Amino acid sequence: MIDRIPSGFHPFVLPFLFGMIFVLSYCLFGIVRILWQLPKQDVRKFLLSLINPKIIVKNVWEIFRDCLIHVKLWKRNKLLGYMHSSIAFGWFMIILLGHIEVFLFVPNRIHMFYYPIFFNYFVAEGPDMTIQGSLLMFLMDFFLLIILSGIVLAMIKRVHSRFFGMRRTARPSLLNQIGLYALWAIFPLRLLAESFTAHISGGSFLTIPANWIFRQFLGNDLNMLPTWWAYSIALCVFMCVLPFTRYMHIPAEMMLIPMRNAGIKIRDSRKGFAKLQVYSCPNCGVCIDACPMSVNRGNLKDCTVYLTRQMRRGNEKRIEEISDKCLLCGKCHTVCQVQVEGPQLRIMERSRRHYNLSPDYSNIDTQPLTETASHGKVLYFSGCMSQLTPAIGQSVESILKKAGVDYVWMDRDGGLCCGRPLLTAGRAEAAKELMHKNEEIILGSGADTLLVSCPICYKMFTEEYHLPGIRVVHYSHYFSELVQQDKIRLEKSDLCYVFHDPCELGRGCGIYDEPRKLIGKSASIAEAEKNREESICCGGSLGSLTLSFAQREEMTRAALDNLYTSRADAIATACPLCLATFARYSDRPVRDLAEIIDAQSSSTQKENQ
Amino acid sequence: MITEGKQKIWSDYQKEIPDDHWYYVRSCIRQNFFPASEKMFTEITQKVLGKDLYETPHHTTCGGIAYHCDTIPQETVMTIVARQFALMTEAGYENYVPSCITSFGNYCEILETWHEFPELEAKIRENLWKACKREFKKPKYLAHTSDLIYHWRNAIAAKAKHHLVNKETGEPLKIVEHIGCHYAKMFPSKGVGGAEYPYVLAGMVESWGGQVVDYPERRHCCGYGFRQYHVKANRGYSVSNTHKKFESMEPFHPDAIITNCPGCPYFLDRWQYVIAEQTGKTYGKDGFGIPVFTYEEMAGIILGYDPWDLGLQLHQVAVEPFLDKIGVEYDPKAKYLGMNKEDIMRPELPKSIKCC
Amino acid sequence: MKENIVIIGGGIAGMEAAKQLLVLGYNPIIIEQQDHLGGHVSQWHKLFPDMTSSHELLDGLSNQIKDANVFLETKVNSINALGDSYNVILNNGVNIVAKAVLVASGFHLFDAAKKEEYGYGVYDRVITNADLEAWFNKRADARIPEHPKAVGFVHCVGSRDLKAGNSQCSKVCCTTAIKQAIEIKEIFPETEVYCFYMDLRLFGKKYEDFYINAQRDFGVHFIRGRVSEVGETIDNRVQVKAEDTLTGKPLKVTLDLLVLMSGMVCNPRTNELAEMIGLNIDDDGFLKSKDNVYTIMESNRPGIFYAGACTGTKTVPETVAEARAAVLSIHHYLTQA
Amino acid sequence: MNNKDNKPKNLYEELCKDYRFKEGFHTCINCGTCTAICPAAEFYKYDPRKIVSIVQTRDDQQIEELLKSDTIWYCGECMSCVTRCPRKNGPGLVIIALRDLSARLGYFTESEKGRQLLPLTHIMTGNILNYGYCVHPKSFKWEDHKESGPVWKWHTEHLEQSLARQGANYMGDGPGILRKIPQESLDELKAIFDVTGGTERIRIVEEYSKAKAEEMGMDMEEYERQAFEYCSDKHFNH
Amino acid sequence: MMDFGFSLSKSSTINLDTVDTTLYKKLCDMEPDARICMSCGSCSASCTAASFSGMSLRKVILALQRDQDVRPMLSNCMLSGKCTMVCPRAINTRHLILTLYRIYDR
Repeated sequence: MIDRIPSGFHPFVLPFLFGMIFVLSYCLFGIVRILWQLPKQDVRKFLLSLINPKIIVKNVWEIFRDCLIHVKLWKRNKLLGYMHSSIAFGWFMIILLGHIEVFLFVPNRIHMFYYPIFFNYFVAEGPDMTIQGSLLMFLMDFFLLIILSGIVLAMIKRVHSRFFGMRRTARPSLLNQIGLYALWAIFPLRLLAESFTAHISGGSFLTIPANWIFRQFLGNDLNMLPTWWAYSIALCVFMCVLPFTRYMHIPAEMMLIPMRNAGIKIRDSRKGFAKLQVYSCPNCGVCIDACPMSVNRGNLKDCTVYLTRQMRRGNEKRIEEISDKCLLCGKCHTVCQVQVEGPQLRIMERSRRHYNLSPDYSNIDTQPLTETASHGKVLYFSGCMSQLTPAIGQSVESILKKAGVDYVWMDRDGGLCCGRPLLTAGRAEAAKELMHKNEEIILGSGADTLLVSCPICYKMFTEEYHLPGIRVVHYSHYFSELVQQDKIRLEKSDLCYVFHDPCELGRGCGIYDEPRKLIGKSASIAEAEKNREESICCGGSLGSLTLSFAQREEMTRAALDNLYTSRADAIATACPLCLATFARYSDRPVRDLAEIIDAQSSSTQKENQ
Repeated sequence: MITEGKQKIWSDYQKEIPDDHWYYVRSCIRQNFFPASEKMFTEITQKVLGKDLYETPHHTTCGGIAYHCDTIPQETVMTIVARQFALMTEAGYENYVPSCITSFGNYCEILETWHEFPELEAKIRENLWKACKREFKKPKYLAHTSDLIYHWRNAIAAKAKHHLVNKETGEPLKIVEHIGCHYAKMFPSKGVGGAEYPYVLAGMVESWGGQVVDYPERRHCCGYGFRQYHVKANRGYSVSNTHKKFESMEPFHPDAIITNCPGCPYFLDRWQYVIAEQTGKTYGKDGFGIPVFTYEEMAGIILGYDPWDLGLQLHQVAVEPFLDKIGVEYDPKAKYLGMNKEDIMRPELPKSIKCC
Repeated sequence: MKENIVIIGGGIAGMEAAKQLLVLGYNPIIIEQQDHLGGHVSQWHKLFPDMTSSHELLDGLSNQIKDANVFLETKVNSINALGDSYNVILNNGVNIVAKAVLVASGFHLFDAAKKEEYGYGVYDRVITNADLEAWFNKRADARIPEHPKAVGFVHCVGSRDLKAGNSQCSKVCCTTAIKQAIEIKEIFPETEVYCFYMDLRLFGKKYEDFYINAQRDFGVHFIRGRVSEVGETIDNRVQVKAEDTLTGKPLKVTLDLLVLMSGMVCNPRTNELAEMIGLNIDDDGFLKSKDNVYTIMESNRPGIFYAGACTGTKTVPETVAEARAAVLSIHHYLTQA
Repeated sequence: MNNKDNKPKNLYEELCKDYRFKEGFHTCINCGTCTAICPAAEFYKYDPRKIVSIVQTRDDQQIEELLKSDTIWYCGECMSCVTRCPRKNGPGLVIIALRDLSARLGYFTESEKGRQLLPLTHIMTGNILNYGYCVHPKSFKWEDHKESGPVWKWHTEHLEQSLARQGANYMGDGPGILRKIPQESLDELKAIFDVTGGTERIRIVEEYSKAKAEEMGMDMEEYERQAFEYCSDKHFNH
Repeated sequence: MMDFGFSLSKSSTINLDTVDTTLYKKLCDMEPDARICMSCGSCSASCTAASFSGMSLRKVILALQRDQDVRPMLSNCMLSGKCTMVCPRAINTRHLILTLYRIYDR
């Protein structure tokens, strides 16, 4: 390979250069701004993480895995996964190979950073055709073919999304359409340009035959320049619109991954990390199908993809609507390719709201609660919602008695709220006030274990509370221990349950297996079509501020329909809210985990004594 | 206001009032605050109309106020009342007329309770015998002194020298009535005209040429409330209730208030002074208050008695504008003179409300 | 020859019974005191819960009983047992012998003037539910101002009131009050409407929906407290006092119109009739049925049957259903005898 | 003396023995006609309906709280409520019965308004037993009744002349206004008080008050004066 | 001014002629379901905050119509949402409270 053009320059690279400089400076500016908006300690944390070898490896691996290969998407939908990784990885490889070529053959041009992009125009095939050269040429064509196949799929998806098993996709805006068509144009144009140049620069299995075909009826030399121009212009267009389209997610995600790995959290829905998340949203629309609110084609425009879009547009009215409606079930976060934290974004958005009146619990007397709490080693906290489902507390108590546990039910006659409903409503300060009161009661009780049955409270106690010396344990774990320690014995009934993973327990706390194991020992168990991480919110969630009763009913029914697919006799769950919500419409019995265990357990205390 | 509707109700509540031979018992409060009103009652009954009205020096309080101040048990008040009846029986009378509304209500209530619980009546007879060695018959007729004046209202009108009419314009004066709560609220059938639209005072006013005006808080208590007045700490209750009444009657611009209760005229009169002191507000014309009269005072005025014989000088609210309107002649200089024109000084005049 | 059935009372119960008796081939004879059929319903404008026009309803019924004998402005002078029949003598000299007599003499509206503290007949702006229906029909009543700013409805006037001599609930007043409140709001959308209630007894189909409508769509205010006293202000409006029992505070409001929901009380004429032939009277003053569960239409005398509000407070659909039931009972009685 | 000594087993049953209660309490439907026109509800934190409602629960604990509270002492016994009740109750009568029980059990000393029973008893029974009247010029001091106005100050300063001008027979023999009631009649009143529990009531009120005064660290005069004059804000709505 | 040792006290009667319901009307505009509350008390009965304070949403909605101070009640709400679960009229009580927090202007 030899340099064909002495100056190493042609005006057609200008559009590309312009686009490239624009997008790079935009991103640079963006990065600076995001860092600027982060609190000082977060910036420090982030910068330190960048020199931590472990995190570096992690970052590189995750960027490769998520940004190039789209492993998650593969898992979710092979066709979609292929489409994305073909384009992303293919393009990345083309750029990488371009650099290798420059490095190998014209190392003096390495500083001209358009060279790897337009390599084939600037070089001519030398007489010394090397294995390296032809291998690179082959790889170039290979990856271009891969990309083109991805583009074809993208075109098909655009026309017929069902083909990909997607029911809904986000509707792109005009700029996004321009970006999309520019992206589609880049690679066919590159193919054309390289094909027209292949008789000079050489090529491989794609470009050389194409060159041959074209030469049969076209003067290649004449067409060569315009196609390179077109290629450059397409690149320019794409890069110029990129910051204003969903394709911004490409650079943003590369920033997002290190920042997430550095442990940065969203502190403000409009600044810093949140902004990065918003820009990282690829608008793929996976969250639309996942969202439980989208049942019966309702609330379609209230999913996270629309939240990020409205946040980019600054449509305050819609931002508020979308933020307030969400159930905060967390499923969009789970399915999201770039892990945009839809629920957290919304909670922080709610926190920005100005209220003229603030909660004030200073007049609340916790003395009676403190007194109640100071009698046992194990403190049982049933949570306020369980007062509407008294069977849970009674069953827990019955099991504890059977197991001979020295316990006290601290909120038997009603206790303070754990603070989660306040937190999710964006009232963190008020939540803290309640948390302090609960902390005082719990720490002052002398107990060493806090047993929690409500997953909403459990999440709160494990994540937000500061309870040194106290083991916070979910009842599914605790009961498993009691079984293991042979303090209670479970007997299998001939009922078959399907376990509904409550949002706060599964996606919220990562507890999926313990309840299933316990139920499995007490009855047979079946699985619903969507379960575990994919579990569908019951619709009763306190997360939503605005959903009406009728709207929730639709969601509950849809969630029940999913559970019915298991053909189980009864539904099991482990959340008072799910229990109460399902019980309202279910055609079969709904039981809490504690109820099932209580019914199937017997005490071993007498034998042991 | 549909007058026919009221008249129909009035006609539904007529009680039988014998024309003569009454056994008279006095009122603690009236003797203290409106002594001349009781004087006027005996004057009208005995002298003007020539009726038989008997009073014994041995009768006492009925204990009603002490009872409603919760200071004496029910049996005590009942036995005091039984003693009063015994005095009547001993004097050979069977028509019983108390001067006090609290007493009247007390008697009605006790008679009703005895009627419902005869064992209690027996117990009281026993108590009375034990304590006083007396026996009694229950009165055949029980009326309040205002019932009698109502009964004789036309006879009084026939002898009237003045009418409740504005001398200048010939228009009837606008009079607001205030009925003592214990007159008919407990037993509507015991009052002339019932509990809602009592006619006992309205009848007098109409008969004497005036026009009765109704206002939304007409039925509201003056605020006496027994313990709510007798204990200083509670008097805010008392004045506030009167205030409420005056605020409600203010737009109607009444020329005077007529009452049949012992405490009410005192409270409606004095609280006007207190309200004026505390808020600066007066309810009559030109900084005066609205004069409040007992029915005997009103009768005395139209019969042409000297206002100072009627004890009108003991009102805090000036009565002179009212007297002037009717055209009653009086000697302003004689207002505060004692017996036989003895000079016993004059009261200080308050600044907050115009007085003479 | 067709069997005579005497129906005493030409209200909605009597009319419906006549219609059904005609279908079964009897000869119904309606005796009505007034100069028209339809009873209380004929004075009403619209009926809850469907806002049915009472006049259309009655017109329809009238057309269907053209073949019945109707004596208007007629009273029963006496009624005697005559073997297994009854001899009914009317005040126009007519004598009817019938094997079955249906008493459908209905109810009286409580005389609101008896609740003196409400000032019906004393204060200019106090009317009854019946007066308001009459106004809906004719739009002429000097007591109703052109643009009332505030209107109040007093539930339970003469009902659930031992002092008024009626312990019974009149059943229809709650729903009627809500219906009339909505109608007032439709005519005067800017008017504030207050309903003073003790309990809202909305037991029938669609009644609760009425309530929700009145709250949500018409903004009618419901105040839980029985009106204690009404007074007249200087500008002839009425000042109403009640306790707002839900806040535990006395409450007052000045209104341009106060509508008293007069309840149902027994028809004194019915009691005269009952004495003539020895029918049992219940302690609420209404006729006493054999029992109050299963045989409400049957009296203590064979051949005498009841329908409608002569035995207690009833809604229109209940009355109509009872009339049909009574006709069936009569039919069984006559065919089995 | 101990409150527990004479505490009846069941307060509700005790109330049921009272004739005022028998007459005044039947069944309550919480309609509020009583409160609507109640002069006390107008100015105090007070709702007679709730009193009847509490009594209707027959819950002794609640009744005891009531007997010890200021609540039962707000009523002015005007009996306006009696006229209105659709269930023929007399809330005012129920309150008289409650007050009577509170006095008998000494519960009245537990509340500010209840403690006023001592000065009231002294004024009322003093007037009755000393003069035969409930109100008497000798005990009606202008200093304690400034609201009676300057005219009354003048009247009391020239009491005998003024009363004579009004035609009274003040402290005189025979019938007439403010006559002296003969001693034998006063003796009869005293006998009635002795026989019917009136004297005993005075003793009970004084004894419980004395105990309370000690508890509050006051001498009797100070205690009585405070009961007569002091009014805290807590009774009012604002 | 003479010191009598007592004074006029303010009436506790709710006067609907003069009561200021601006806040209630504003609430109804934003949360029309506020109107269909029937004061059944389910919200208060299930309220987490009620056992520790005077919180009662039923009373809050009523108090707004009577222009009484709702702040002491409202400020104790813990937003636990049980009231929404139990409301027989399916009112989104929790959001109603948040709206009140927002528009409260006394």
